[in-house]
Amino acid sequence: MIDYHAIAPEIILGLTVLAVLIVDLLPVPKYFTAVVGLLGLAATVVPLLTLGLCESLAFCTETGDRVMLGNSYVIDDFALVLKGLFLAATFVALLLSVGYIEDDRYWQGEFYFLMLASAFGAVVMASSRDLLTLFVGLELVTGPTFLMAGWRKGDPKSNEAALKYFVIGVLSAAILLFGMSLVYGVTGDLTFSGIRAVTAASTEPGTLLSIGVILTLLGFAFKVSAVPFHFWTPDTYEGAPIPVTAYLSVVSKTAGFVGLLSLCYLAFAELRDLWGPMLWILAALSMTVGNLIAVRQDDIVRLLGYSSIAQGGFILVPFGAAVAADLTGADLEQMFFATVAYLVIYAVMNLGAFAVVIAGANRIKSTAIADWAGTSTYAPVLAGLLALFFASLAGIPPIAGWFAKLAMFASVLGVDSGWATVLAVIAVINSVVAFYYYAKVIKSAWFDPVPAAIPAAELRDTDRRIAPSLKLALALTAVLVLVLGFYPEPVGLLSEVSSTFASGF
Amino acid sequence: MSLLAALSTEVPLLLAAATEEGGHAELGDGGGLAAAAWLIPLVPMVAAFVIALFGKHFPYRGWDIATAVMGFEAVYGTFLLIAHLARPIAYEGAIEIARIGSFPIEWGWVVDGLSIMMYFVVGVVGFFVFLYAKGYMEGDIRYTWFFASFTLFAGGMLVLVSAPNLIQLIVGWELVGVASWLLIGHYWEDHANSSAAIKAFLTNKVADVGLFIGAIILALSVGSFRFSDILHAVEEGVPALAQFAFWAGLAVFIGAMGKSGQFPLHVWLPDAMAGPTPVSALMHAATMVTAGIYLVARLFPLYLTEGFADEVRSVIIIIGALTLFLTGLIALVQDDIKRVLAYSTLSQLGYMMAALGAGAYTAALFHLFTHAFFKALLFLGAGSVIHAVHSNNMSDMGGLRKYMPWTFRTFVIGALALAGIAPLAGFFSKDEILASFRYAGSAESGFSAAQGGAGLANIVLVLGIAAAFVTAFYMARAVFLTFFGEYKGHGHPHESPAVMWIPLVGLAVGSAFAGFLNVPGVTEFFTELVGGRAVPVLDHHAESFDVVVVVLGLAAALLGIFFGYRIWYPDKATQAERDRFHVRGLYPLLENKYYIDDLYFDGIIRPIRGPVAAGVNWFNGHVIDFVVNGAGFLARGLGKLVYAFDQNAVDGAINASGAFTGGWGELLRKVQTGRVQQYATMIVAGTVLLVAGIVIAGII
Amino acid sequence: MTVGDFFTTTENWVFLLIALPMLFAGYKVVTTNNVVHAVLALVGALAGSAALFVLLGAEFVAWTVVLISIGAVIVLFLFGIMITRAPIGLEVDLSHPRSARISAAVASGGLFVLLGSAMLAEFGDEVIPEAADATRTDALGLLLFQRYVVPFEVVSVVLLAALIGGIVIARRDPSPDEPAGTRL
Amino acid sequence: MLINGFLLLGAALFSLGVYGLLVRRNAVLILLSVELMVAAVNINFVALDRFLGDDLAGGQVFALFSIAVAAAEVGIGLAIILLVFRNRQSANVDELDLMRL
Amino acid sequence: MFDNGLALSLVVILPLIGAGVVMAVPKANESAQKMTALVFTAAAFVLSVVLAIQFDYGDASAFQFGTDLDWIGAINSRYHIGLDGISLPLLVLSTFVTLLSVIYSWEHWPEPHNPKAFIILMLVLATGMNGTFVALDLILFFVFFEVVLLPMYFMIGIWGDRAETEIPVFKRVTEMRLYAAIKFFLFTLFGSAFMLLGFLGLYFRSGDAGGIRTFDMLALSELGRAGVFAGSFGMWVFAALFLGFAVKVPMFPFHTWLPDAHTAAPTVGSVLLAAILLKLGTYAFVRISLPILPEAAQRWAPTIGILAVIGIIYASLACLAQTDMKRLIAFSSVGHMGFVMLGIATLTDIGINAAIIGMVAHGVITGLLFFLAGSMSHRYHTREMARLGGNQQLMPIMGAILGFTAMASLGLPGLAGFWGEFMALLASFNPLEGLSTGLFRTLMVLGAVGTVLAAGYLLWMLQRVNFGEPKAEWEGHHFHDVDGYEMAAWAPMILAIIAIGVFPRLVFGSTNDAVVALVNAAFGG
Repeated sequence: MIDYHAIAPEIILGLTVLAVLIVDLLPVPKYFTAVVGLLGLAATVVPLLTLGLCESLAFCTETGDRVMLGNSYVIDDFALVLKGLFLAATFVALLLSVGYIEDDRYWQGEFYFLMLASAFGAVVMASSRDLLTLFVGLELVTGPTFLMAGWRKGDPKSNEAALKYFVIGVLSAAILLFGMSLVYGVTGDLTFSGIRAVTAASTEPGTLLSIGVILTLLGFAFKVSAVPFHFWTPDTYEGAPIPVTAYLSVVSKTAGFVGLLSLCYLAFAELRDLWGPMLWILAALSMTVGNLIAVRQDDIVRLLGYSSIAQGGFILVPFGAAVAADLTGADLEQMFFATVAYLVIYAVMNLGAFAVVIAGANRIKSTAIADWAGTSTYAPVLAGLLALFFASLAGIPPIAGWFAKLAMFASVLGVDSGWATVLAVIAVINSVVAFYYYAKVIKSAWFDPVPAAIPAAELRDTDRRIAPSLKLALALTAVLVLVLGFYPEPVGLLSEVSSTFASGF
Repeated sequence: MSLLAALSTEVPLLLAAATEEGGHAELGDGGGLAAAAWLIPLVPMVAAFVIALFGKHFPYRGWDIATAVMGFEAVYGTFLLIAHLARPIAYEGAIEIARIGSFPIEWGWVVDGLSIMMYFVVGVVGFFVFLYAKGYMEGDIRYTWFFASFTLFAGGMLVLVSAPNLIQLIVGWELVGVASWLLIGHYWEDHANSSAAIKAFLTNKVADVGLFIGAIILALSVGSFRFSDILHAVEEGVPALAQFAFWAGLAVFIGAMGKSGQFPLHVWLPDAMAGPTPVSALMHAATMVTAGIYLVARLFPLYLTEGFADEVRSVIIIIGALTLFLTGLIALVQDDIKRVLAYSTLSQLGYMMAALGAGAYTAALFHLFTHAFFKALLFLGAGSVIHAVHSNNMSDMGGLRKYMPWTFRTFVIGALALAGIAPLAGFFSKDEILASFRYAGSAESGFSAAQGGAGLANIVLVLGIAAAFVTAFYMARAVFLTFFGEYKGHGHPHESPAVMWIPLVGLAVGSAFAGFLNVPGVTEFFTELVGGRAVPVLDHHAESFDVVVVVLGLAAALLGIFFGYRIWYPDKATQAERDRFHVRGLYPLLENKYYIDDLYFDGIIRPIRGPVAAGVNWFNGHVIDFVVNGAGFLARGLGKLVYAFDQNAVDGAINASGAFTGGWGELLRKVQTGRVQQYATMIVAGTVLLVAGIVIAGII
Repeated sequence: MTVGDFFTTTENWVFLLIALPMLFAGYKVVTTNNVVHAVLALVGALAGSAALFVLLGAEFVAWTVVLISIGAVIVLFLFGIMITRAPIGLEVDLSHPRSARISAAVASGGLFVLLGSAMLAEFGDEVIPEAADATRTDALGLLLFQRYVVPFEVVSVVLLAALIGGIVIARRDPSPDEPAGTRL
Repeated sequence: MLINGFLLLGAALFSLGVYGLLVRRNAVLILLSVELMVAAVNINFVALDRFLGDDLAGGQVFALFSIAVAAAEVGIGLAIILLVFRNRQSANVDELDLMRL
Repeated sequence: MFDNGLALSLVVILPLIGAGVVMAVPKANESAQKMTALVFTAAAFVLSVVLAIQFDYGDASAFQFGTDLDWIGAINSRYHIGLDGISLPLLVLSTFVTLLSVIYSWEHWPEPHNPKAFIILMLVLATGMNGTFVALDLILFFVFFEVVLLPMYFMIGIWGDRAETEIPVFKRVTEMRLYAAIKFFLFTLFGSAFMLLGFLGLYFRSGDAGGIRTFDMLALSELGRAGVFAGSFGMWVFAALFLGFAVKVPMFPFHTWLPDAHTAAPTVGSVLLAAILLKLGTYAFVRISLPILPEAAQRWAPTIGILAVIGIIYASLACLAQTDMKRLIAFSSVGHMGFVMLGIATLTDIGINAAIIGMVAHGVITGLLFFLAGSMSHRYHTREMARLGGNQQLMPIMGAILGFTAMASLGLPGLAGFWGEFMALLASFNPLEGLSTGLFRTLMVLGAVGTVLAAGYLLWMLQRVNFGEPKAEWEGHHFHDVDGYEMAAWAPMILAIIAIGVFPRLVFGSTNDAVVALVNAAFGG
């Protein structure tokens, strides 16, 4: 008997996907499609809440985790929190797209369909507890984004972004598949619980299994654009339409991390000595390389691209803490907690940053940082928001970013290991370097005079007003970064409940 | 006097609450008069601010308040003096203003012989000087401001004198310093003046390092800043104090050296002439320079008692002797009349210090007392001369006797008193000092070698007598060059107004008769006066004149006057004879004040202000900042590097491999190789490496 | 078991008969200078895999390969080749020049060696148990719709998205020309 | 039948696919290489499935899904290739260097 | 209101609310913005004074008006604030100076004008500063500590000095404000990042020891007393904290951001920076480093003392080489903070008392000096002392105030500056048992020498700025002397300088018991 309450979110979202597709064919105003999508996403949240608050709801009979399909699909707090995150992020990304896509000469209703489909994949990934579901979900997240990246068909840059992204994407998908096949072959099971049981039984994992694990994780390293699997990121981010970039850097990236989380803490929980050092290296590399390169960028989107690589590195740091010899359940929960908390806050502030960039590009007609000079003189609010989000990315209190950084540091310092501490120090130095380029943008917007090239009248003309949907997105994210900055408790709670299973069976 | 009546009755009651009970049974506590003595420091301080802020609106633009205040001080001082002589007073009042850890910090006032003597001197002399200043400063650009800072000057001194603890003493000490800085630099439009002011301030500040450290050591080893506690500790021979006493005493003495212009920290005093003459008068007579003497006297038991700072006395006596002799010689060659007086002051301070070193507490203070009168008198006299001829140089003066009779008469009295001619004040005090040297040199005084020793005392005695000769000589020179012969200046000199010469007369009276307060074997007022302290000071007290010293001293003085007459009296000597007086070698040495100023300036100040400071600044910009900026530039450079690699690594790899296979054509091709597969290659390479790592790990 | 034993069982002969041509086909796929040949080589490889699946007793997978991969995908490829006017017939530089090929060969060769060594270490000479009966398609179907229903649904969405998205992306637009790099 | 026979075959084909993906200039051929890699993986899955005698037929099912996904990828890939081709009259990936910096 | 700590929270939050209100006021309506700022800062000041009156000085070592609410449960960090004898004077100082800054700015807006933004930043800054002084939870402290960064960064960057300057060695020319702003920020961020690591270290170690992990300063002090953080762990954590605090103070050799920041910053910026921001570092030493890491503190004390004295001498010498008035004052701050740190390094009640009164005095005195420097450069359009001679003639009152403040700054007894310096020297004659008396007595002597140098550069500054004949270039210029707003802003400071100087109990009365208790607790008296 199927637990409809448990999979209600998937059902609603799936229906939304189809609804969008259909509405798009009907003779109704353009924005209608988007509205349907937004409503669908909002509706999907309802069952999430009922599931999350099950204990305190009358009609909700069976509480606790809902395990189905032979332990391959689970609705637990982690799944719920991440699903919520995916939906919210997609909601904002959709808001960003509305104005953008509609102003664009390339408007196509299918865009929303693709984005929602991709989000659907992410939602599935959050619950999937076996390799197969995880793989398929990942493909559903990725597939549509290949096409979305190329959405600006007339723009060679956009085409190029799509093709590069696609080629690298399929390559890593193939690697992932191969790795999974090896894991399956050695452990003889697809479900995480099964794999864990087998690995727990055997003392030393064989080479083949190790290779399988590594290849599997690499497939996700590509998704989270960890160095040295990041090469596609800047080009794709720069070439793709900005809302798509926003979506890629938040939802798609987060999906990748969800994969890593469930694999590392469930399937390969016993193989910490394997992925700990590997992810330690990836974290250190991603932070350092991403930051150092970002320092050199003069295009704001490309800068955000490298910044998201660096941020990915920060998110990987807690995984790196696994190099510690003996980890208590508390330590593991701390690490898991840190990752989830960082993901949540990162999603908010990064989407905000992209929203600002879209609004600004819309007005300035350029994404070169130099052209943003003096924004504060003609668009103070915009400049203010820019400062807000970039400062948050830099992790400066009292704006949300600081809590993410704090949790991240805490996760590495919490474990008793010299290497972990080294990672912490690397992270500290990086967070200082990072401020340098975030400040570069703030400086340009606030301290520098308006470049002579840009005629002031053009900047002030009113027909470039910001679309209401974009305003809504900006308002949402801005309020969130401030509230979470002063009162991070919500994030803390969500991350805490979602990190319970990290400590083991 | 209703004011004082009120003071002596109400105020103590008012204050009873605020003050903690001081006072000592065997000595009277001085009743309301002493209890209200907090007015002595407070009134002038308040007055100074009042004048500074509102002085302009008063009928005499501030002078009136200032003088009234000094009048009050004089009267109060006199009353206390009388009361004290009637029955010795030792009173201490204090208000706790803070408690640090267990340390109480207090404002307070001490009324005993020593401080009363100072109150009296400062009050009386100050009063005359302020009176005089009205005439002298008439039409000055910053008339009101002058009186404000002048009052602050006197007030600071009174704060210092009334201090029952080291903290308050330091406060007064520095207030005096600041006031002197303001007054010396009164005409700051001229760079030289402000420089002189800074010189005075900094020289004192250097000495203050000593005072600070001394105070800290004393306070910490006794557990209190109070003089009374410190001196009681000396009485009881507290070991904690004895341990550091020598260093404390030395440090404190260094502080005293600064204010009292002891060699080699005397350099600021002559330059202090830059200020208006009344300032010099007060500074040299009653305030500032006496502070050092007062401080040592205040702590005298510390220096007197065996096992404490008694060994510092050897230092004190040597420094004093050097000062009294060397600075006296410089006075011989000065042309600026004020400078002559300035160096004579230094020399006299040397006497006092040396006397303290020799253990002659009373004698030293007695000389301070008398010196205050005649030195103030001389300065004011010089001032009125300068006022008349608009020049400080004696070469522009001469023959003023007939133009300004009052000035002349009083000046001569002062000069003779300074020269130590009986029966004027200077004679008695200087004689006591010389006698004390002789006593110290004699066997029965237990003047141990560590404390200086008899031999040293005798040398100092000789120096003192020689200096007496020198003093007489240059004073004679000053008098003859100024008042005798033909007027060499311009314009028509005239006697100063009454407001200026009346004070002269007043001070002349003092200079003439002050000496009788302490005639060995006859009167002992002064001995009782300064002896009346909570912690008694046991110094040798001569029952009668020491004939030898009297004769030698007088002879030296008369000889000095005679030589002065021979050489400097108009027409008594040819220019050639005078020129012979310019001894080769010695003369330029004196002219240049032993080159000490140059040493300080070129040897210390200039290097520090110049190369050293510049060096530090350079270090800041080029070394520390280099590291800081360097880090920044490094990060960006690294960024560039990594970026270049990130974007071209694979090109590089392929080009490298292409270089040997395909040559140029190959290379050109690579340059536009699609990036996608470079990325792919990187990914594959990374993967292969990781896998290889695993396999190797597996094999091992 | 020795090499000799290996050749005693017929199945191994069959396996080799299929595997070696597959390897050759795979090699041609990545090396031939003729696009159409490459596609045909891939067909060969896929067919070979289908044959192996039959040999392993997984008919359903085998037929899926034949239908989807060989049937649909290859046709799709041929269309793609024609539309993109990829040079049909002999073509000199379908691949990157030699230097690049060498480095690529090293990489992939290395990969193979590493994987191979690990596999040998892991499984040694273990053999696949005799397939008593081939996996019955109806059982597989049941599994698909019970145990694996979620992936199944998801894959359907994947295909739908690919289909629709592909159409949207591939179809010609009213005004395709737009200068590079300009947003909005 | 030796399980390693199948696995080695899979590994070999996979490596060939990697090689192709790295050296082919024409996007269509790159796509072909990817197909080859997927085929290799499928051989692994099915062989292992039989080797393990998995009564959940995990390997076979995985193979089925990977075939479907691969098909979808090919569709997407060809669409993108067409797009690129239309804009630059060539499907050679090594001419994509607009964002070279 | 007082027992539940609402009042204290209000003192912290009021300025922030004010900022929000100002944000709502339309840009054009400047007077309304000013009024709002005035009202809120005044309210905060009055409230803090009321607290100072309500404060139970008999029990100054206890935290009063406290609040302790849940904040971030996940890391067990709480909104825990409170006021004790040590933080009270600093809190009042903070609200006091902020209020005066608002009054001063009334008519003195730096270019580019835009008062609205400026006021908002000022108010946010105020919240950060007030909060830091009352926070009793490390994370809360960290947040407030960092809140001040952005506003100051913007103040310097937007309203800063636009003159071109060349970075030595690297020969790259940039605008003063840009260089200073980024330098200020990166420095502080760098330090505080390590500080955060230190906090986390304490957090986890507290868990290992006391079972429950905590960021609460009081709980951690208890543990520290119990020796939980002893050994090399303590040394490392202290080092991390030291890095964070020393940059803020700033101590040699982490001071180089200060002269640039001060020189570049607008007047009010410099004032707030000097008067309060620098105190955050020293306060943190007293509040966090010493009680929580007593053992490490004793082992670090000599280093701190030496660096402090190097700072004193070094800064004084650097001052002697300055030609820019503001830069000179900035360097002098380094010297003064050196005395504060010397006091702290002695680890004695006297020394720490000295440090706190030193902070307050430096806050008022140097704040006033920066006001003066700002007003003068506003009138002369230059800060080059070489061009300023004869100011005493052109602006007698301004000159007099400058002279007075300089005197206070060189530690004239009877004025506020004296107590900090003298008591610090006093303390270093007898440092805590276990510390090398020889070393600290040497430091005492050197520090005393430093006071001479301080007198030197200040007097020479006065000579160059105030004295002499006015330069020819000011021929015919009319300079109007101190105006009403300036007077209104400065008079209270002057009074404060005298009041504290004459009656130091104003500060010691509050700090002494608390300090004694702290020292006894941490170092066993």
